[in-house]
Amino acid sequence: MIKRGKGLAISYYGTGYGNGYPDVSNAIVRLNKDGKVSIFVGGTEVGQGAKTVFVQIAAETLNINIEDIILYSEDTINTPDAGTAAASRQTYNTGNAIKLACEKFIEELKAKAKEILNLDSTEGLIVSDSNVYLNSSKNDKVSFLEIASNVKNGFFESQASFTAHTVEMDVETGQGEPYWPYTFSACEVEVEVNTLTGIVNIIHARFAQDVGKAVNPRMIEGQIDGGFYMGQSYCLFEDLNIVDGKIMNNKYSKYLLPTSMDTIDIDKIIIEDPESTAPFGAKGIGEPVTIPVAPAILNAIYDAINVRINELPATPDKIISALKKVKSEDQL
Amino acid sequence: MINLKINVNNTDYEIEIDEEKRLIDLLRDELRLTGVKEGCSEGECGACSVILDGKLVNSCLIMAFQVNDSKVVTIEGLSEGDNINYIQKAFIEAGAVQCGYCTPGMILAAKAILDKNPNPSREEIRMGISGNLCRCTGYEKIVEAIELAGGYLNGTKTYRE
Amino acid sequence: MELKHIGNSIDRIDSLAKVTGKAMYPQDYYVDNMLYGKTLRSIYPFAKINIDTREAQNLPGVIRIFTHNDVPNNAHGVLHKDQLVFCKDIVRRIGDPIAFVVAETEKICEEAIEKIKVQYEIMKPVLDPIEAMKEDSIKIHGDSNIVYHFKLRKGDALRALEESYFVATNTYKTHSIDHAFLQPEAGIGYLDENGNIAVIVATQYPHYDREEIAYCLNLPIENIRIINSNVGGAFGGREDITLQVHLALAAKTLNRVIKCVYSREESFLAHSKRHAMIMNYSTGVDKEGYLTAVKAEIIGDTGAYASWADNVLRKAGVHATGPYIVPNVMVDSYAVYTNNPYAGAMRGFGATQVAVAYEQQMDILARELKMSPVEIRLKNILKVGSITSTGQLLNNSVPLENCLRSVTE
Amino acid sequence: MKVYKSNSVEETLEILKSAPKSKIISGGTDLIIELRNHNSDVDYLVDISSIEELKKIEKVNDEYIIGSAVPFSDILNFKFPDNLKGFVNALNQIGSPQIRNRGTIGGNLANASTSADSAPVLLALDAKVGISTGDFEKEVSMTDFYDFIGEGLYHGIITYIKFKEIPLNSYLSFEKLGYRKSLAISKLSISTNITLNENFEIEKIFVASGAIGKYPMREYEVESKIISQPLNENIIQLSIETMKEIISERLKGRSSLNYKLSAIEYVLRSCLEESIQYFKRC
Repeated sequence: MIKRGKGLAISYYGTGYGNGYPDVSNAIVRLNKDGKVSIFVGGTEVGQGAKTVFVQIAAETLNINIEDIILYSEDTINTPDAGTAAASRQTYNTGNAIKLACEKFIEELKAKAKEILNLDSTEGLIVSDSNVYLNSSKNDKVSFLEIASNVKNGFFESQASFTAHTVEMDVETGQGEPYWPYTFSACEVEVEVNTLTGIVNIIHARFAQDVGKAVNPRMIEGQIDGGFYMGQSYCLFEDLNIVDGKIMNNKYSKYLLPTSMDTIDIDKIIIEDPESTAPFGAKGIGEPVTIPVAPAILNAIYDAINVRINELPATPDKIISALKKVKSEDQL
Repeated sequence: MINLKINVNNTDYEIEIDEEKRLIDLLRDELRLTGVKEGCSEGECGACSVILDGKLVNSCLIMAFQVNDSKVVTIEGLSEGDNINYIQKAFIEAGAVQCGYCTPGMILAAKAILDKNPNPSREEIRMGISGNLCRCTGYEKIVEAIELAGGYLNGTKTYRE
Repeated sequence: MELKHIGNSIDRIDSLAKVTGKAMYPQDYYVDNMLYGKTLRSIYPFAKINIDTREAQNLPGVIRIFTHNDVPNNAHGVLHKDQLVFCKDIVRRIGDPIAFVVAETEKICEEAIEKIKVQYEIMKPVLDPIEAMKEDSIKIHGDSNIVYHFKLRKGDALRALEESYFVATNTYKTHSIDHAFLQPEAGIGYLDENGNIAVIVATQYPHYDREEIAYCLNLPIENIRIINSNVGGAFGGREDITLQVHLALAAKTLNRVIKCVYSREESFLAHSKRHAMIMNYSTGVDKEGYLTAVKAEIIGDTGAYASWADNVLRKAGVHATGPYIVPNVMVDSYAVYTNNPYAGAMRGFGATQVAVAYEQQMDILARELKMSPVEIRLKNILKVGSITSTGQLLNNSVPLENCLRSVTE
Repeated sequence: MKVYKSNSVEETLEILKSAPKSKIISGGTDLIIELRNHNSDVDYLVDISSIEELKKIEKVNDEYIIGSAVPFSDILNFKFPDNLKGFVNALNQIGSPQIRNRGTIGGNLANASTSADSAPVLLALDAKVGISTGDFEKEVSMTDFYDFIGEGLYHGIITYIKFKEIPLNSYLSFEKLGYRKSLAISKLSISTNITLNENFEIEKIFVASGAIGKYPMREYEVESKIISQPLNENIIQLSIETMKEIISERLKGRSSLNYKLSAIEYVLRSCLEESIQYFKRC
């Protein structure tokens, strides 16, 4: 009645719009009057953690405190276009744009510091903790605040644009370099299938996600949890039930999403292998964390009951009719 | 229109409201307590959860006139300014927040759990938030947050500096 | 290089606002004397329509009813401008917007919608993508229902399959699903202090919304401003236009603040879905368990509108062979119009659907060869220096083996 | 629409009589959805959730008496003996914590849904339902309840539900099948109430089902086949076969038939095996 099975699936995912479609993110870094730094970028926080990632990348590049960065990402009136928050492209594309803008900004700061400190070169200047120092003598320094007070007209700011490298594929053969970078995932689940009710319980799950470099490990874990959830839900629960073009399950009482009692804790493994074209090696993972889940569950179901579910969703009634079909075929 | 008296987040109100309005309409449209979220309007998602006379309820499934002389706590009642309570703290620290739309309801569900039992098991926590849907987190970090909050409450954990 | 901030699990910078209930989503904005808007939508999947708003317009409290007559450029869409701000004489799916009522209260909006007369001349809908692909099918847009066809060719897949030790041939079907983000669509339209049209909305791509509004209303983009509030989940479902143009049009015409909030049911009707796919796969393997060839035909039902269909079916096609080295490949993926709910972006963008097929195929091959699922995968996976099915050299970060071993060892 | 928070049963009944399109609201967990979907033509809502006499739960001698407006969570706070575990299980699986905090046992019965989770256990307990209208007060057996109220309960209200405690050699079990573990609508449910004699034979048996007919109902055929028999694997099988025949007949032509035919085996077996476990412990 209760059968156990294990299932494995691996997958990969090419980041971005791809195929030579212009995949551009822009960012602006500006020095505020109070010595803090504003980042202006049109990338959207949809819950994935983009804002936090942007700030971490900026803080790292500028070598300043998180609290000294003010992020503006909501209003088109003051933010440059950073593309869509989709295709797992914000960390990679917009992250790169922010990093580039911050690097330019550092050069601008050094040039300004050279002027203020009466140096003959920007050589040996380092930026750290909202100050520009001369490496050889810590006394020769100028703070961001002082630089800000030296700005007479307009803004002290830098702007950068990043375009992902992709190439349009050959129309007849599809050969080419459609996406970059690729991100890899693996998932193994163990399930219990009730052969009378068709209910599938996931009793154990492990998920390994290549992240390039983890910007914020806890947020990555949150993405893996959520991606697994959505994969599980896609495979076993959600069903719009479209009949004659009409969505029959058009409310939450009919369109079933798993509750907290239908999910389990997942073993999460973050695999780091920095990607050299990515900001600090970090790849986007928002989508990859969903992809191998459904096939891993389907493979586990097969392992448990020797029945292939070729058609999603694997709802309890579908599993029962698939079992019945196999049974009657066996009897023939 | 009807008149009703209600205490929300320790403030007394006398409100004139349309007979057809629900508790959620009263809280959002009249009192502008927009931390009360509407996600499904049928008691499935729990985003509109509030604590009514000590009990966790869906404010979309209660008519406003029914709550005359009642006491309601919404997410806005848990903190003062940036001075947040231990559950809110735990949610931030455990990374239990993603898009944030389920968060107020989840935190109130957590409060309902912890008000009864400062030492809930993970199973009890999962049961306690099983009327609150979350589409982003897969619930695990939320369960962790409530466990952590329980630790703050029963003294086995101390606040992170 | 020592890193100070990268690699730290710092608290999310938006979490304080979210745990206190202070984070504002579009439905949380209230302005005194604001008006409400509500959309009249098609109830048939394919029909000619005729619309009469006169009676509704006379209802007390109704400010204005917008229809196709009010839109300078009545077309939008992320790739193909095949969607209408308001349908003019034909509806192509259940849920197509026909009119936008602006009134003093939501209740009056609902009453007005009841009073708008829509005459539907019902046509036979095309609901099966395979039927839709046929030459003699009824066409939903233009002269073909095939929006996009992606071809991937490497080596000689047909011959390699013939010569394979074993070939698994199976059909997989995945269904259409909804993003079901917890926050239903909502928005506020108004004119800002400079007279520009401002729309507060939860969107994945504010600059795209700005461009679409500018195009539809025939205004320079400088006159449009999108304020992207907090977004209550998206997953691909907030890439297309839903209420943005309606609100902008109403704000510009009326110079008032207009609010619109979708119910959960309307949210299901309004935004895109995950593409349902039919995937016919033949996967060949040699005696040792090395993949010889993959032949796949992938048909994606994009419903009444294309949205991101080309990119989704392209991504499906490119990823169709899985993270494996496959010497011979023949993939054809198609995006096809039907009168079903329209499909667009959703987490994984076509790559999610094909994994359902290629990973079950791998298990089937493994069982046939009496190999473990791990063993057959290890033999075929992409590594540093591997060439993908599109001929792309992977010369950077490719830790797939590490991922695979981590979950199985 | 008019609304009124009623203070007494009498007052409520008067309103119901004078306002033909009036409707009772208590927990509201079903009614408000109905109103929103415009499925209910109502011009007067009468709230009974504050009427004290409907909010009591008590044990009088060997009888549990539960006011119709008692929310499920309050019932669950009441101590029930071990052999009424099925009752507690049924209530614990209703909706979600929020729904259980508002939804009432009276409401669960009054809307006459075939999926009502509390109905099979109340049927298996041979519970009685107190009904008051302006004209009469009546105690209706659960087995007659659905016929009595027909399509709905007009001009009357349920005032209480009562059932007797069961002896130590009896056990009430309940099993529900839903597609989720919370917020689940019952696809199929069974409750059994079995009394064994000293020879471990079934002395008394109640079997009730949910979601396999227009209303929840007693399954007399199963009861009659297994009464006086020993409670063992053969009897479990016989019960399952009998239930399958009943379902085949009752759901003929329905798309859900095949699924429920399979699932009943699990649901009914779980109830009976749980009962056996109890008797073994005793």
